[in-house]
Amino acid sequence: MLAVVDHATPLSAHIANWLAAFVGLEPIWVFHAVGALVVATGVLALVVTPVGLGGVYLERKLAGRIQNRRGPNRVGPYGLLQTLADGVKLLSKEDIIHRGADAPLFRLAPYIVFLSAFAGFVVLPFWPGGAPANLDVGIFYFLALIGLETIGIVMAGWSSNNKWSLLGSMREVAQVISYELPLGIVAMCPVIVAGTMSLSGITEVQAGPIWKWFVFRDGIWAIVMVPAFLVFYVSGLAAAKRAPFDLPEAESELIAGFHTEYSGMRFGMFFLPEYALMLSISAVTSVLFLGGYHDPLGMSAEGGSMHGVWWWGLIWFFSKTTILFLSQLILRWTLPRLRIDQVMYLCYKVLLPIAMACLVATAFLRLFFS
Amino acid sequence: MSNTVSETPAAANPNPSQIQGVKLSGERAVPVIPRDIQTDELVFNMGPQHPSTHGVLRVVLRTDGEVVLEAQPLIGNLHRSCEKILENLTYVQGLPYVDRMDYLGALNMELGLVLSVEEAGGVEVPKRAQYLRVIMCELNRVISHLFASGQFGLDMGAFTPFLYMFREREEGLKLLNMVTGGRLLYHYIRYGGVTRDITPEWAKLCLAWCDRVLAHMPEYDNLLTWNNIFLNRSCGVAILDASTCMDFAVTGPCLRAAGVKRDLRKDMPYSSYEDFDFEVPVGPFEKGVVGDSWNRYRQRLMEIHESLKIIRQAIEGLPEGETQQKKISRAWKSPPGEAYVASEAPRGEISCYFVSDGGKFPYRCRMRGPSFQNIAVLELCSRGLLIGDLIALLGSIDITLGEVDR
Amino acid sequence: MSWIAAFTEALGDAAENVIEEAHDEGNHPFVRVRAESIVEAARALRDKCGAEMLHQISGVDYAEHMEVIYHFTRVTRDPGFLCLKVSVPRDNPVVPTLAHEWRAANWTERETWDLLGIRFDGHPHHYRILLAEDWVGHPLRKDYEPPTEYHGIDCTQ
Amino acid sequence: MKSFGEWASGIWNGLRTTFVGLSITIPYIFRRPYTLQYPEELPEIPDTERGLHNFKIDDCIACSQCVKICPVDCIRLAAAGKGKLARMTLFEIDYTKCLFCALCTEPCPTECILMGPTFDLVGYTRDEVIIDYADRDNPRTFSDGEEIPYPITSFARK
Repeated sequence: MLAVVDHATPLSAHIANWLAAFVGLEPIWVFHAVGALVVATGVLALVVTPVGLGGVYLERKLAGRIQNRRGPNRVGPYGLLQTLADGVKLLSKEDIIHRGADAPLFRLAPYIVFLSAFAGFVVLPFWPGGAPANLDVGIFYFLALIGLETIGIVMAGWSSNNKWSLLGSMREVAQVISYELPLGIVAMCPVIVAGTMSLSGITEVQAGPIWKWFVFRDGIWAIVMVPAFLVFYVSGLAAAKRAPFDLPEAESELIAGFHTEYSGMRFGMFFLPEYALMLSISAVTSVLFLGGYHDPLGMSAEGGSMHGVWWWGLIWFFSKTTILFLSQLILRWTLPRLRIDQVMYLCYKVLLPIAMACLVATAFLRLFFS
Repeated sequence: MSNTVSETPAAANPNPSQIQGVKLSGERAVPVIPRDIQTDELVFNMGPQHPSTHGVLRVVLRTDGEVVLEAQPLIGNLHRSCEKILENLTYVQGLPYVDRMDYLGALNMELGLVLSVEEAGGVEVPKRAQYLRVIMCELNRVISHLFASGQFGLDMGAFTPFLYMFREREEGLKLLNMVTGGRLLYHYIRYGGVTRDITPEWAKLCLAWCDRVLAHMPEYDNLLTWNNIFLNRSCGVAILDASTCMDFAVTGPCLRAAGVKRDLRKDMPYSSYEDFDFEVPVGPFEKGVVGDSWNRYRQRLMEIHESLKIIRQAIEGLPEGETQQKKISRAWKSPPGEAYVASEAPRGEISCYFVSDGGKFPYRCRMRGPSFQNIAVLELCSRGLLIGDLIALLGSIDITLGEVDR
Repeated sequence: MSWIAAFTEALGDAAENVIEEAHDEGNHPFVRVRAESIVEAARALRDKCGAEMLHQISGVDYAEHMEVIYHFTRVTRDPGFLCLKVSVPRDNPVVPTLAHEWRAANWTERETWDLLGIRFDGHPHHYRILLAEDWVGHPLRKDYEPPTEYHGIDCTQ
Repeated sequence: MKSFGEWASGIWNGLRTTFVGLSITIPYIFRRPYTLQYPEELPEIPDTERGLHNFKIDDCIACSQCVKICPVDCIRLAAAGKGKLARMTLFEIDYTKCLFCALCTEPCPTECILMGPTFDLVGYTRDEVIIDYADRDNPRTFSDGEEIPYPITSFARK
């Protein structure tokens, strides 16, 4: 059923239409709201579970293997249930709001971080027509959510009444807001080529075999798109606060930065979004540059043998995302951490000029080559 | 901006004199990084539970945002009055206690005490025992330097090389365990000798281990030493020049990284170090400025090479003979006298000013903890650094709090 | 020429006033100087005898008097230790500070004050370093009685 | 001011050293781990290990040499009777204090106290780590004729 969904109509609208037909009424806003809720729940259920269980497990296992250790291996086969056990532990821990904390802000902060990290998933086109909400300004919405997350982190750092937390959240603001610039600018390169800001639309333009993907598009575009891809990847690392840009948490400097004072599930609500954000940024990178759900041979392109088969697209989408995700994990366990002024140097003096050059070059190429 | 910072409850205690135990010297530091915006100063309490203070060091930081204006190390959290304990125990009973000073280079601590006492008591040590001491102390030094280098990487955010170095360290600890019976606290060196001889099998294992450490060296270098981020973080950061080192009596790898060729193993050889052929590496090395964090880190890696050389020579040239001076019994006590002998421990020069009145107990054992002297530079050197650089400074000085506080 | 001869020569005419006793034999040669002229003696050691580093300051409680022992070392050439001793009365142990000559003296002198109760006149930060601010007594004195209780912590075990 | 060449070489070095680092870490993913699965796999304990004591109760003549040499006074010893009829009633080692320095094994005239290979001693209270070796049910106490099951340490005996 899903395979025949019209690409333009969001999934929630389909559910609303189906509900209306079931009840026997015209689709009114109630049905649309229910449809949206169903989609949101579905995304959370489908995304939180693999992110929470898979992401954290992968990170720990991979870190273990890189460091010549075993990683988690006690709970369940190969330690697969370790994250679940950790979740249960976090849930059952005492929820401490210490004296001196600004309690309302302290409580609110994890929700904002959690929401903004997971809300990014609704615009991702998982398979042809598989975007839960096919926004016209998908990439714009996604970048805005990254900015929104910093608000939650500033609230956490400020309300914790801990100077290390404050310093961590200030680093976070400085870093993420700065890195939004190259991130946003370089994201415009695919937008210029595709002529749309919708992530589904951008994917559709890349239909076809590997040389149609934006990063290699027709050979000539690689001159622009490879640096653009690298800039986007590095900025994405910084926006997700991953090593070598993990300054806001900087274990050896700021202890744990903005979430030092959080315990139990409130800490868990900072911990999970980190992986969610990593995954969604990897997904957006794969959509913008690596052809999203298209396979390298063009079988899922229009006229290809697998065209419209939803699981075929999903497989490719997730494999590209996972490779990028894994590369982020391996990088963390390979590189030391930058210093705050070097982070700023890298952003404003390295990535931003390259991003600008990429943007201008893309515009010129677009003028002459398409 | 300054208003908002002072209003936060986090900065509600801006007066450093109100914090218990803190006396800031009151000199205004001049930060290196130019500041356009004058903001309120924050007083941070770093430690004693901070992961990068390598123990229970407490540093009170006065910062302007990320720029450290003043760092005041407050020590004593691990103080056990080792010297008082030594005065109240017989000679042989006191030895296991000195292990607890620098728990990462425990054999060198034992040697520091034993050399002084032997000098004052006029004890001859058999040649074989001297060689065994050298082998074990150098093994201990390599282990300690591996730990220190890995720890420095960990402070910089690189976790993986730390565990790679720990792997080799673990093998070394096993070797020490085979001979001494302890993994960390050895109680191996006694007055007039050592407790236990090595076997030929052990010697083979030890030589193989030396090869393995050397084989893994390129791994550390590629992963950490030559990494661009690591170089940027540590080159030219927190420079400790030769004159500052002399002024503060900073010794060991920190002094040598500052370009001063002082190594007691060469300069005042003890325990047959004059028999071995080894170099004393001094800074500056390939990158950075003389005496910066990177050079101190590099100095330790270079010293590992030299120590491995010494271990090889000592094992190959191990003379036959006794391992323990027979005249020294359990009830041995030093005749009246005094001595001051220094030796080269992994973190600097350990020395003991030993006074005996001929009684059952030592009259006075004044131990010099090299970390104690080395950490004193923190106050001067940390001015104008960023917080991340302060961590680099602390990590590259490489202190052990057991020895700072004694 | 031993360092003691060089030191005596360096002091020149002041040597009689500064040096109380010179012990030039055995394994631990030292010069005992008058307490009030330790700064002068240390400067002479540094400037004329090449003692670049103040290696260690030790205090010893000899029951009738106390001694402060300074070990200097030459670094760049002819490495070796040079030792000055200062005797002070036990009831009023005061020695001029060397903290303005070598900053290494700062912490070691504080430690000597902390553990032996020898005061260093003119020291810029003359307070305890290892023990707590409100600790009573100086543990390394031979007549020290450890407290039985400290802030509710039982110290007898 | 940095020249353009320095700027570009900085980027190049950053990328290059990152890939050099990755070329070391990635192969490790496919290598065998170094670590041991502790409770199941036990580390190789050398014969010399100074762990918890082994005590041959019938050999002990209650001479108190070990009590006298102990630097931390962690051994308590009591015996009823004298000479050959002496019977141990208490031989208690307080492992909250013990340094594992093996000094107590050295003066023992009958070699009845020795260091064993056991390195893990855990308990929920401090009393649980005070072990009475005069209790014959103690697994580390051995009677005459019984072989001590593991190679034991004898330290600098004279």
